[in-house]
Amino acid sequence: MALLGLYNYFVFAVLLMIGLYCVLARTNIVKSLIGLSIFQSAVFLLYISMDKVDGGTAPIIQEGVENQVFANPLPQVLILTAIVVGISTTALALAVAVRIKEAYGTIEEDKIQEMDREP
Amino acid sequence: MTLYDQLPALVVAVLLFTAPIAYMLRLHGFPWAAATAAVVTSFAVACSLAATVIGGETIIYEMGGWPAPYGIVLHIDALSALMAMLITGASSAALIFGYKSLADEVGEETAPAFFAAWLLCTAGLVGMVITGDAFNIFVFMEISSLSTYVLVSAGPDRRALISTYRYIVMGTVGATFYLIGVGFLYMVTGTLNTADLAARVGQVEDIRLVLVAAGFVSVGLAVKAAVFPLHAWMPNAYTFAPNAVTVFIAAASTKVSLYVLMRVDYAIFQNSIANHDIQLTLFLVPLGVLALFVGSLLAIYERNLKTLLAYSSVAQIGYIALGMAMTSVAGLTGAIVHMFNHGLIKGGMFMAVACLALRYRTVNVANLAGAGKAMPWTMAAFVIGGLGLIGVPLTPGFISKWYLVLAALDKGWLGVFLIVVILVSSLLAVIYVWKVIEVAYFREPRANAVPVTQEAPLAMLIPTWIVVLTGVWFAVDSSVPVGLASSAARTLLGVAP
Amino acid sequence: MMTIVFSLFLLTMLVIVAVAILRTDNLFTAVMLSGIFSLIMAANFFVLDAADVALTEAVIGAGISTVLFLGALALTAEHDHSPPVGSWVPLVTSSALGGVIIFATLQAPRLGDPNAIVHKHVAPWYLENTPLLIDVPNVVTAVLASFRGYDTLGEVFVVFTACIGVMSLLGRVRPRGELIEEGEFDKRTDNLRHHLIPRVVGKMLVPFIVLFGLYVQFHGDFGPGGGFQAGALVAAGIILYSLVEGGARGRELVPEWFSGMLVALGAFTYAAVGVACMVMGGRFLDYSVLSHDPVHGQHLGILLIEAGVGMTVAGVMITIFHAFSRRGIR
Amino acid sequence: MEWVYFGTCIAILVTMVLAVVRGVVGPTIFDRVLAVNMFGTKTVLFIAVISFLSGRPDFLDLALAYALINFIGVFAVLLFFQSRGVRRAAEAERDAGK
Amino acid sequence: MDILLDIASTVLLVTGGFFVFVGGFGVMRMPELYTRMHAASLTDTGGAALILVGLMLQGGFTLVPLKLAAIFLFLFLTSPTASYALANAALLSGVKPPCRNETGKTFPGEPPVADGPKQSKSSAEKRTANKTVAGKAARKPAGKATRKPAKKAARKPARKKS
Repeated sequence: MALLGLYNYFVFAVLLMIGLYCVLARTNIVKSLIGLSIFQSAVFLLYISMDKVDGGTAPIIQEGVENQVFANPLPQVLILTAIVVGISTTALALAVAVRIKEAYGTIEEDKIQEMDREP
Repeated sequence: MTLYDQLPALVVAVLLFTAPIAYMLRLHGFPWAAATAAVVTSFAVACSLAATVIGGETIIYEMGGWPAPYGIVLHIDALSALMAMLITGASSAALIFGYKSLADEVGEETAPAFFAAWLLCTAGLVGMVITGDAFNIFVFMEISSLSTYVLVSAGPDRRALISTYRYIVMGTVGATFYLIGVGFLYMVTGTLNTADLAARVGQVEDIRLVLVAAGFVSVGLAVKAAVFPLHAWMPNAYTFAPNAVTVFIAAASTKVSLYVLMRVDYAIFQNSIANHDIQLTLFLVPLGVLALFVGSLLAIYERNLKTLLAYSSVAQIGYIALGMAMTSVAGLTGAIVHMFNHGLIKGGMFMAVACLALRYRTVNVANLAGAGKAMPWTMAAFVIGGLGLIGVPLTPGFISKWYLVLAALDKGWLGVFLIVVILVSSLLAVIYVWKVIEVAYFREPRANAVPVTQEAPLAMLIPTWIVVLTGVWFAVDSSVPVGLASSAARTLLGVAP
Repeated sequence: MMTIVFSLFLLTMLVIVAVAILRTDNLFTAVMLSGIFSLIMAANFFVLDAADVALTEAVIGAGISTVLFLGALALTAEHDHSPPVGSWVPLVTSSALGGVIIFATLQAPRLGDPNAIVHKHVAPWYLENTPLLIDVPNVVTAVLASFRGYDTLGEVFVVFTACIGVMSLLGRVRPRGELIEEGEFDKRTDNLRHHLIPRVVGKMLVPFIVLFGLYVQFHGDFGPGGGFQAGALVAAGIILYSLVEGGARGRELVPEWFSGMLVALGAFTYAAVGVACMVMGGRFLDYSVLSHDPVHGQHLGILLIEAGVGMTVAGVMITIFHAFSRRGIR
Repeated sequence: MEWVYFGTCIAILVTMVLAVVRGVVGPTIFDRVLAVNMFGTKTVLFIAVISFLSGRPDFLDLALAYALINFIGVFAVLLFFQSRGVRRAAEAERDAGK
Repeated sequence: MDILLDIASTVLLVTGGFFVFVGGFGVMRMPELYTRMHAASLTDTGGAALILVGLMLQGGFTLVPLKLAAIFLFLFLTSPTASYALANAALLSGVKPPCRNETGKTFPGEPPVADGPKQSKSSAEKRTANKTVAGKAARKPAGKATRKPAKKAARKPARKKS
């Protein structure tokens, strides 16, 4: 039971691993970027797991309801920010990927490296 | 509230406020003018802040009027003021310098976007150094990184794109690591304010999460700062960015991450984790030493002048890491002064390279034969910068190495080892600087090469020489940077001034 | 208890999907699966009482991100030709990372522990003081827009930067033949005009989506929602229109100069509110000085900056989408 | 009533798992699109039921947003395939011309 | 009165949950794409309708049933449209219902059936018509051949395509 309560963090770790592995091991640019977005999503999970309180509800105060327990609003605010930052990075990186495809004709990093090595 | 009280917010607000305006008004030449005006204003504000805090006091500015652990505060002491000065100064110098070269490289149509990105990059870097909130650092880090990607990708070569891509991946992974570290810190303390964190981390009973948080934050920032094994993104990004951009990011951007690393390590973890100074030494000394050797050796074998200087930056970051690792007032002073001085030296040298690039187009070392005669002023500036890298007396590099050696003297056998390392790496620096000088001064240009007879335009030479001479001036009279740095070092270590 | 059961399901699915994403060689499949991934993530956020985040993740992660990835795939390649076995470095690095985290989090407070330090220090202050100082029911909005308004300012500028970047990367090529005859439309590949049912239903939904976006914008003080979600929803509406009617029509509906202006104007609004607060004698972003009554001032400030956020996000998403879709026309 | 909601939630969750399995197994890409679409609908239902279960029915806004957003993805996919078909045809034509 | 509402919505929710589950089961077990689509789209709308109506009864006289009605409406509009769009895309890309595979012996690489788009368009005039195509496809292999070969036939070309 104690471990079940930590399940979120384990999944966070596993997702982080998968994301990082995808970024590092794959040479395809778009695939790496998908990995990168998994990597970022994992962090969202870490923060949001912190905000939960037993018997709580989302931190939106209802009128006329007394003694409500609310989840912690701060991690939610941080993650709202982080999500938007994440999509911004992804969009920019995808734009770069499109330009790379136009300039090199491929989006495989190893091939690009070969092309650059030739003078 | 007088204007004077509002100064801390103005450093960033001016830049952020101007960026959309520069993007919206698509008049000829306006984006550059607006950007320059904003950056120079911000520089002036940073200088007046530095004048206020040089005595060792701290300014706290509550954003939105909310008090410390609940709202976000700006936290300005000697160190952050020095860094803000460095960033805005480098940014304005590079902008003024780049009036001509950027017009060539960037083009009329993308100019509004480019200069808006420039403003945002400066704002992001300044925002990172003056904020007193751990998460806010992340947000401004992302502003500066995203805009740096934009600036680098504006380079003319197609390799600029792939360098940008690698930079994006590494930068994002680094920033995410930092975010994870902050998450763990938040988990054990419940706060994000750095001062509050420093106080509360000490009360945490079980240290494991704090340690892991420290690890994540340090590694994330080390990626951003291009500390040795994580420097892979840097050389290409420097090489293929537009020249003026290289001047700016080489002078300012990696230093900011080092600054944050320093701040977080010393302010938050030093007091709470037992033996943290030993851990820091174990983490940073090997990396610093390796960085010195590997960076210098790669620089020696490099053919492209910009890449050569980028590898030299990897080595120089090694010095800063060594200074940080020594956890003494002298060592930290050396590290901080070297951040400042290296910014000046590298800024000046990349400016000289940009001048050369304007005339020679490719900046392969082999192509520069005869540059000493054709462009005497430019090459002279380059040589003075190179002497600074080596650490010859009367150049800025000497001051910082002096403090590093002083700090090493307190460290026993490790110190002796470090002194030897510093000396050897200075010799390596002699080799790679000499390589350039030899070609430029003592080798005849190839017969089939297009002869270069013109010196760089004055609009570029004057800023270059201003930067170089500022460096020399701060070497001769080092009271301002050293005063700010030692006061900063004392604050960080918690030693009474 | 229920939370744990739901989380167990959702998180396990999350891992399965992530592994599947890693294993597939087809990028289109990977994008589809990452759409599922975002939806699971969003559902999980909702289970963990983060309604605002769930809304954002669904709109941005599952909606806009998928569209962007597909747009990029159409312009790059569909297959991943990575060599099957790489070096051992990534494997070792990532396993070490996972090991360290699992080792560390063994000491983390369990999910939902009311005695965790996180819930003891700063958070209760927000929950107690929001009704007094700001008086909006949604505490997340209050923290986002006022207590940590400076973060949000930074975030708006991050989005703004991304927009600038995408425009400077993809905006240089001017499309040829932008003025198209009516008959030409059906021959082009960037619209769905000859699919009768999707066209009718899609166009019918556009106004509803935009309307719903506006509702989320102005209802954000009372329920889940706010500038980001609203901006993304409005953008999603416009994107739907562009998908159905073709990029050219979409750009007629929202011209590029307009969306670009919207981006800059939104960011400018936010910064200007901050500066206005300074001019009126308060701190940067201290909305209390905007009106004679501090609480009313806060309301006004939050309304203005949320409007700025909404404008920027909507503008950015539309601009980026157009930049990708226009690139596809050769 | 709580247990009914809970049971419904579990039924929906199990269906979600099945959809995910379909999405992971494939075999065609259209199976995956189908899985995404189905998963989206199930998420809408899941959120609707859960907002009753947790006693905050005002969160139905979310379900509405999901329903709307889910739809856009399918359109993007349709457009993607359409343009891919045309692109491939053009490529084939070009190759034939060689 | 309350108890009646409770019972009604319990019944609706339970049947709805069952429907939804059956749909998921169908998507899992059906032999090929079009049949799976049929399973998914029917229960999507049916199960969703039941569950949403069940919830509506619990909402009382507030804004809640109205919102649920809006969701219901949207799902009712979007779900079939999405199925149509998907079936169309699949057909255009050359994934064919297995009945044709058995008789005509089509193989991967052959261009999409010439009347593919047209047919799906005409069948799309009525929303239900498009389902019958899928429905037929579902019945045929089950009735004629044993199950395994049909599965194989459906998967073989498909796998290469994807």
